[in-house]
Amino acid sequence: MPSGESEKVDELNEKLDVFARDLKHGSIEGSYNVAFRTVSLLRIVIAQSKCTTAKDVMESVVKEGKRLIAAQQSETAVGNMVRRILKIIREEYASALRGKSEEGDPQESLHKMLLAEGQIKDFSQPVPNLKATVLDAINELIIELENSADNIAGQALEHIHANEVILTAGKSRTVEAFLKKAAKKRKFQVMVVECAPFYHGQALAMSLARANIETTVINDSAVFAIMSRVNKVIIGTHTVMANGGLKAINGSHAIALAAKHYSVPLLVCAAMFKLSPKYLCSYDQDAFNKFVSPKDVMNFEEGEIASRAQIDNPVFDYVPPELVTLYVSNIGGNAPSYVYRLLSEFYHPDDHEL
Amino acid sequence: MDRDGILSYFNSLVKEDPSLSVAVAAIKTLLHFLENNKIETLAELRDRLKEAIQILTETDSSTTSISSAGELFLRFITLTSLEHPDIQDCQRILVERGNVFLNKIKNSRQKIGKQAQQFIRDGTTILTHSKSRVVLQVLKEAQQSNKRFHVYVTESLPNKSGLETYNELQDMEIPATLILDAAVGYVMEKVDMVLVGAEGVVESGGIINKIGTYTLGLTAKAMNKPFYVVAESFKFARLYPLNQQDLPNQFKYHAKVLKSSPDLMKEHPLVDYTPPSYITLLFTDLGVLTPSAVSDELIKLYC
Amino acid sequence: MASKSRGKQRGEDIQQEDVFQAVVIADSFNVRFAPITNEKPKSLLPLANIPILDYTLEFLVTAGVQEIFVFCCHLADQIRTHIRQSKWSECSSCTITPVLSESCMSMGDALREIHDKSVIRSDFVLVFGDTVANLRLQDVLQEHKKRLQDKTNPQNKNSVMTMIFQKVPPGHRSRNKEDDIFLAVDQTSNRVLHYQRVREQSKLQIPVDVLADNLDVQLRYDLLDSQISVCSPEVLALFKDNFDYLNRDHFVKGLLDNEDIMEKTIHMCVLNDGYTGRVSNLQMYDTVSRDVICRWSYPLVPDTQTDNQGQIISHNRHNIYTSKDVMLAKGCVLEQNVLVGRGTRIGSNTRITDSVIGKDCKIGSDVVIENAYIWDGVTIEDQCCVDTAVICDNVVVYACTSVGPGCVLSYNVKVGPSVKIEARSRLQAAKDMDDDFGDELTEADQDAVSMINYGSKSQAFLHQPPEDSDDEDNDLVQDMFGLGIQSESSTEASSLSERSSDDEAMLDDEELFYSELLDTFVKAKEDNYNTENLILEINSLKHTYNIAIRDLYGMVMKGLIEIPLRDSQDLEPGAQLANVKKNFVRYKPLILNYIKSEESQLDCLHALEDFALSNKTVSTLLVKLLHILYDADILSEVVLIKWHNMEKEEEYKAIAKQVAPLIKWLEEAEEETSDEELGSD
Amino acid sequence: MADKPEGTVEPNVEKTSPADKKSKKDKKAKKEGKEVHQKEKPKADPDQPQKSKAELRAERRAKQEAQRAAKQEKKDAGSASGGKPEAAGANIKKEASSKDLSAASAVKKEPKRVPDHLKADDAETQKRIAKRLEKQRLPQRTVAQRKVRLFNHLHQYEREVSLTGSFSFSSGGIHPVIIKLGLQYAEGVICGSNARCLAMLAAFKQVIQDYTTPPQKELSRDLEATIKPYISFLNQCRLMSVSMGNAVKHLKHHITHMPNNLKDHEAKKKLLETIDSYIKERILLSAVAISKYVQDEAKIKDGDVILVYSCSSIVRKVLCDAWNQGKKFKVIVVDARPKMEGKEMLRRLVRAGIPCSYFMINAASYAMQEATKVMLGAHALLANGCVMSRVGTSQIALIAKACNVPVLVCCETYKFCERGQTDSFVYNELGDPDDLVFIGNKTPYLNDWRDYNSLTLLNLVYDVTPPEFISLVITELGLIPCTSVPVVLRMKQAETNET
Repeated sequence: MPSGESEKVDELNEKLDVFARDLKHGSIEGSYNVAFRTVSLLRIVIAQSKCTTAKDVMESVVKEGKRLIAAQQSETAVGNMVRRILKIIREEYASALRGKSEEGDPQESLHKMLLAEGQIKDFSQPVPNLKATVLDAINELIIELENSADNIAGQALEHIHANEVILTAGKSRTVEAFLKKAAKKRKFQVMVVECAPFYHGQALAMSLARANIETTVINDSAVFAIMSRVNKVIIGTHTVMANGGLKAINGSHAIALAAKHYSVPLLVCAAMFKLSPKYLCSYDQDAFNKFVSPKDVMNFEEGEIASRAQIDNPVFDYVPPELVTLYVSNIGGNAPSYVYRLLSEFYHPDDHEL
Repeated sequence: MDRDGILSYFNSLVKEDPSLSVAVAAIKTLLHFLENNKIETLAELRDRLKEAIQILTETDSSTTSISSAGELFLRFITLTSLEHPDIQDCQRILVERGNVFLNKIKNSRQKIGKQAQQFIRDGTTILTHSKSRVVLQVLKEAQQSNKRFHVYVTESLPNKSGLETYNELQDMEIPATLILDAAVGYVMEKVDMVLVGAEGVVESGGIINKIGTYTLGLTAKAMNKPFYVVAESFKFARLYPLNQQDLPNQFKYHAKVLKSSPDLMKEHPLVDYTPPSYITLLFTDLGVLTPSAVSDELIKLYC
Repeated sequence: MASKSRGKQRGEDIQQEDVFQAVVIADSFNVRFAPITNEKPKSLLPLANIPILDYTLEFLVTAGVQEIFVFCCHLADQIRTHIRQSKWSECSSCTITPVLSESCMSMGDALREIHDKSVIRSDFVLVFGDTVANLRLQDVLQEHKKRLQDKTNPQNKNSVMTMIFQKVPPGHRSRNKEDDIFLAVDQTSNRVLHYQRVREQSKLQIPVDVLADNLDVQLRYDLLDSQISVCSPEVLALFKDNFDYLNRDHFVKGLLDNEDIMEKTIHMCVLNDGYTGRVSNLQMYDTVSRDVICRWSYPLVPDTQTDNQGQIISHNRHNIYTSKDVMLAKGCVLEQNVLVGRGTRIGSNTRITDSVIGKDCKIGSDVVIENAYIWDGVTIEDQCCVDTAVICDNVVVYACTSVGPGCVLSYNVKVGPSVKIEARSRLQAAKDMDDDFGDELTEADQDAVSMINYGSKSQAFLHQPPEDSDDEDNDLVQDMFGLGIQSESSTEASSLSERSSDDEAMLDDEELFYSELLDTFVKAKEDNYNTENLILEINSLKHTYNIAIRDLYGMVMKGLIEIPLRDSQDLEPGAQLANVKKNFVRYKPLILNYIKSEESQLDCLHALEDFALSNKTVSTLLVKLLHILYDADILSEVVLIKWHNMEKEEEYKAIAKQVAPLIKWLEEAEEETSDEELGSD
Repeated sequence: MADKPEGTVEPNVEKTSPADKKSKKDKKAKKEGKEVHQKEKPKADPDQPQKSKAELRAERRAKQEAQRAAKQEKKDAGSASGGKPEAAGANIKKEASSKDLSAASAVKKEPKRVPDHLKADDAETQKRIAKRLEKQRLPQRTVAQRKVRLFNHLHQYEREVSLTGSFSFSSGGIHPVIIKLGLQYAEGVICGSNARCLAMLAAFKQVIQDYTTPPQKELSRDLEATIKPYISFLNQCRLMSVSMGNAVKHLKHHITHMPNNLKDHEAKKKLLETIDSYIKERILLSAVAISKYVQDEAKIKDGDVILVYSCSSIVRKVLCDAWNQGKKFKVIVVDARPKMEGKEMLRRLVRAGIPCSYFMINAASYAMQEATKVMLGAHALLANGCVMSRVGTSQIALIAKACNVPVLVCCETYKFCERGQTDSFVYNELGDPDDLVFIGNKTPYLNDWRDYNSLTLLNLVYDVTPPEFISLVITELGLIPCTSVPVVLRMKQAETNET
């Protein structure tokens, strides 16, 4: 029944529209949901696409992916997920083609250059039930996403010891789970930086307090003052850059610096979907940061001064890798210097630029 | 094919294409050598090549590159020979793969140029050292994508190679300033990033490069400026220096110097070693790598 | 289907059956933006390089509106085609239907039309097609609905409209005197008790009963009317019933004045979070553009907006927006709050700040651009300087030209090279035709206009603000555009100035103009201008004070006489006369420029009469003066005689007598000449 | 004409100066807090913000009554009133009625002893203080219920609706000027160590004028005795700033060394002169001198981008002077909650015509990228070279160091202080935690924080910046590294001994 078909397509389109719009207006809480919705939408895209060859499938994915990415450049999770799925398709294709699953590393390497063995470059050969296998693989990915937070929280006790003073900033779903998990077994104290002008920190503090964890709210200016008494900093992040740096909530840089100054270890809880193949080369890099309305910094009523002064309200901050001690990801703890390796595991180099 | 044959071939290569990097030239020579020599056993082949490499290292051109290239070539042979025990067709395959390899690395410079672009923004100020063809390539591309940036070039004694760079930049109409080697500390606060080439990239992820690079690294670190290295992957050398002392002498001094002068205290070393901790990123034809990724590469290759 | 899935996503409680509708009035029924709007409807003018209408639509769509009716009159089909081509056409979550009607002349008509079409089924949002906003309409809608449900309080139940306001205290730059409102609100229920545009009255009055029969009344002068309102369907009916409602103000006023009869109430809500702005005139165009550039309207900012070609614009420090393929030459500086559109190239050592530059423009080198709004395909050559101006598509500004504050260069205008465009002049590429607004212009006036020199390669004509009802707003707005920016802080003062009732305004306008004129002459004398410039000065003066050309003649003459007299008061008449004569000789070209036609001469004579009455010395010298003028061929004897023979009021009799000899002499002279003519045959 | 209607018909346009606007906000916040823990009602009424002034006032009055009543009871209950029911929070150290009094007494004992206001956790001190307070018939403040553990040694009070609630007309004989001043401190109407110091000196001048030595008493003794309770009262309202401390020290020194043979009016005249000269030389002139140094040493050059934090009077002066000298530079104002003093700074700089940009402290490292210099004010310079200043200053300095931007501190020498201090914990001031609750036009998350025993809010007022972050201190004596503070102190010591 074609009518049903077309309706399906419309519905999908509409979903994509809405998602794109929500992205644009930042009305989605937390990059987990972003990633999740991206994957599930792209899953539908693939499911509905009639094309048989891997090439076409990949193209359609890229097309929709680009559209979503354009909606909100700074939401890296979208791009990451698109790349993940492309990788999946490539692998499934390769394995289907060669009969054996192509072992891990798609990166170029001297070794390969010497042995003159090339990558599969053409994906146009039709493969029978490619779609099915791909969809399965994507389901696995979805499951991975769902469990990521728990996996990370699971490692809590490895990192938090008895009555520590832990400092965290903003409201990261992962960190919240992490701390609460730890609190089941151990007693410790948490300092929460409120993170004006969004005040997610206060929200976190509330929920921790409800979970009966001894919590103190401090404002952003007190970080350095308090840091000398903190013995672990645990923060979430929005993105892990390719060089192991962080794109995290505003103010993280100051926190990281303070931690460095008092040589307090800085742990970053980040699920793997936050890993981006992009590098940061300058603070003013395009599409790195996100600038929202200055109304949070200064009310519009006060525009009389505002009109004569530049008022910016950046959302993110860059933390260079040397300030990070450890990443706690859903696949275990890693040093920042290892991130590049993870990259080559999750993404295909050809997909870095979509 | 004897010593002179090798040398003459090598020198002719270098002469006819100055933009050709020494390492490539070396590999070409070795391939050439391989083709025109009749060899019975694998062992013999190895020994002969070793000699050849030895000979090449005694030329005045950068020992580091040559020896790294040599290493690579030997490795290349062992890898192939594993697959093809029979020496004859092994040799054949070696030759053709060799050429494939050469083709691959020919456009590695362009690759690097592309990758580096995202790191050069409009209005950047760049400090570079001595002369590196790759660096020039990068800057050229940046210029072509009409970015506006300024370059400081160290004059880089003793051979004033910085001056050449400066002139080339002038020809490309890239605004540049020539500075004293001693002025590095002075300009560093004006600079947004340091961009240098490398003669060799060692297993630690550090680099061996024209003397003075280490100083750049130190100052850049002190002022929290990014320190980027551009290097083709065939410059990866299987070597793990601990510090400057630990660098083998034939890297640090010309062969003839080593022969002639008894005490090296009075000689200027040509290169120094910059440890990985001072390097932010390396742009290679294998992609943008962190220092630790380099050792990974080498491990994959040699172990 | 659609709405359901959205419902899921946005967790809003709209039931299936009532769709969330909106009516967009894509026309403001005035000529604020003339002459620009003669060729393009206002709602399609680019704001930060994107048609204003797109902002409005974007805002509505994201607010979850499912059905939008865009009502367009002036140049309707342009709007329709725009909507067809824009991304909205395939927007699945919302249907946009343009409603065309060239005929209707006011918002009231528009709403009546819509009512006749009977497409509105439930509560709807009423906005203008020139609104930029990012508030959460859903909340307001819910509030409105809640009110209607509320059984306890009839006043709530009878509410037909919820107006949305933004808190903008006096002195704020987005306050403009047009939308300067004052209202009385019932604090607890947010019911509007009194609503008044301050501009119209010189003082604020509140009906006593408002204060009498409400408990806690809040009087607010700190609000900006966003002109966005959530309405119940009745609103349309009401408009239908009383067709004297031309716009929403009438509606509101009408409802409030006889609330008790109609038993309808109006409520309001003040945004505590969110932004609204209306491009109601040039000043607001400027302000809103800035707000967009400074991201107050986030997420409706250039780097998230993609026009139908899907251009990606990147945002950098100091709110510099550039798209990928912009060519910036070495040493050109984009200081702050600058937006540069696709494919534009900017020359070296050019300085740009607080400006918007459209697509495919060519800006030369050593150019200075401040506060300017430059649209697509504009060319500005080297060493120009543009300050606080709107420059429309395909305008060419030749080298070394400076465009003064408040200027508007309409489509395809060419100016320069090396001239100075007077502040606040509105130029267009073609002469004013006798179009639907703006009367036939006296050809003298035309000449006067065309006399003004806009440079050798220029193709530009001064736009005559049409002489119809709202024209004094019109150039009131016009000079506010300039002022608006130059002294944001002094909005207070400027709003102060315009309170005085109109006729007064006209009066002291004239005086003001005259004094200005005198100053100009003096100045001209000091650093002796060439006549062209002087004429330029005078004309621009004329336009700023909006003086009828005929008055101008008199005044110029008067001025030319008064100056020398003033200089030589203490001298004896002879010397004075000499002085005046000198002056006449000096300014002959000027005078000739203005006083050619017969009636212009008459005008000038009448002016002289009056002057003579008022001024002793003049009256004594009058005859001589006339003689001089006659000798200088400024006044033809014919006219003089005609003038003399006109029957006169009492007070002029004296003068008539005084000049009688001269006239006599003239007549004789005439006869002689005519004789000669006969003889010559 | 335009503003007339506004003035008359429009009560709720904010025309109030930012200062009292702020204090109004505070009151709101506080009220929420209060309601919560008086009648254990979790919700503070939501429509708080809409209240008209009138309402607020009414409410306030009501509250005052309640407060008085409460106080009365407490008095009756006697000193055992400390163990409050809701004080049973796990993290709260039970303190026997912690009454307070502070630095006042710490003044004359030169041999170093820990000042009382750092020993809120020591029962001994508390008792002694309590007695003294009784003696001076001063009101006692209710101690905060919930303190951050690390800061138990510091005093933290609930914000009183009226500090003077318990004053009967006869009581205390505290001079009205002082009471007024105290309240202004408490409400934060006067803040900034310079302003506070000036206000205090002005007040004392008034006091001295109105003072007459009682028969057969010596001015030098008696006057000091009279001043003492005043000072402790001020201290109650808000902890004295170092600047004030020094000023008081100076004043007392002069009072005590007043020759007894002088007549009353002469003595008073003399004192007034000393105060005047103190104000002139130590505060006003040194500000001028500092700004002059900045000009002369060309520490502000054309094209500079100067980052400033919060609102320091001296920095503002320096900047404005430089601008008026025709220097062309930009200023980045960085600001932080809860006080948002930076806005005032911004407002004034913009008025002066200086091109500014404005950031929250979170964005500091973004802003720092383009800064060429950082210029900070100071609350005090400590003997070990640390700078004590508005909380956040150290953070700015830290970031500046990371981006290698030089950090300049402007500080008059009368703010130097013998204390040496290594962290921001030992000696600090705790602001009202409820200030953190109010978050602009968002709905606050922490409205009912008091219901959760495990939740505490920390509102530090000062922090300490280690010397290694500071490139330069500009004082009226010239440009010095902050390590040479002790040297300056020694010099000053010498001076005072001479006089």
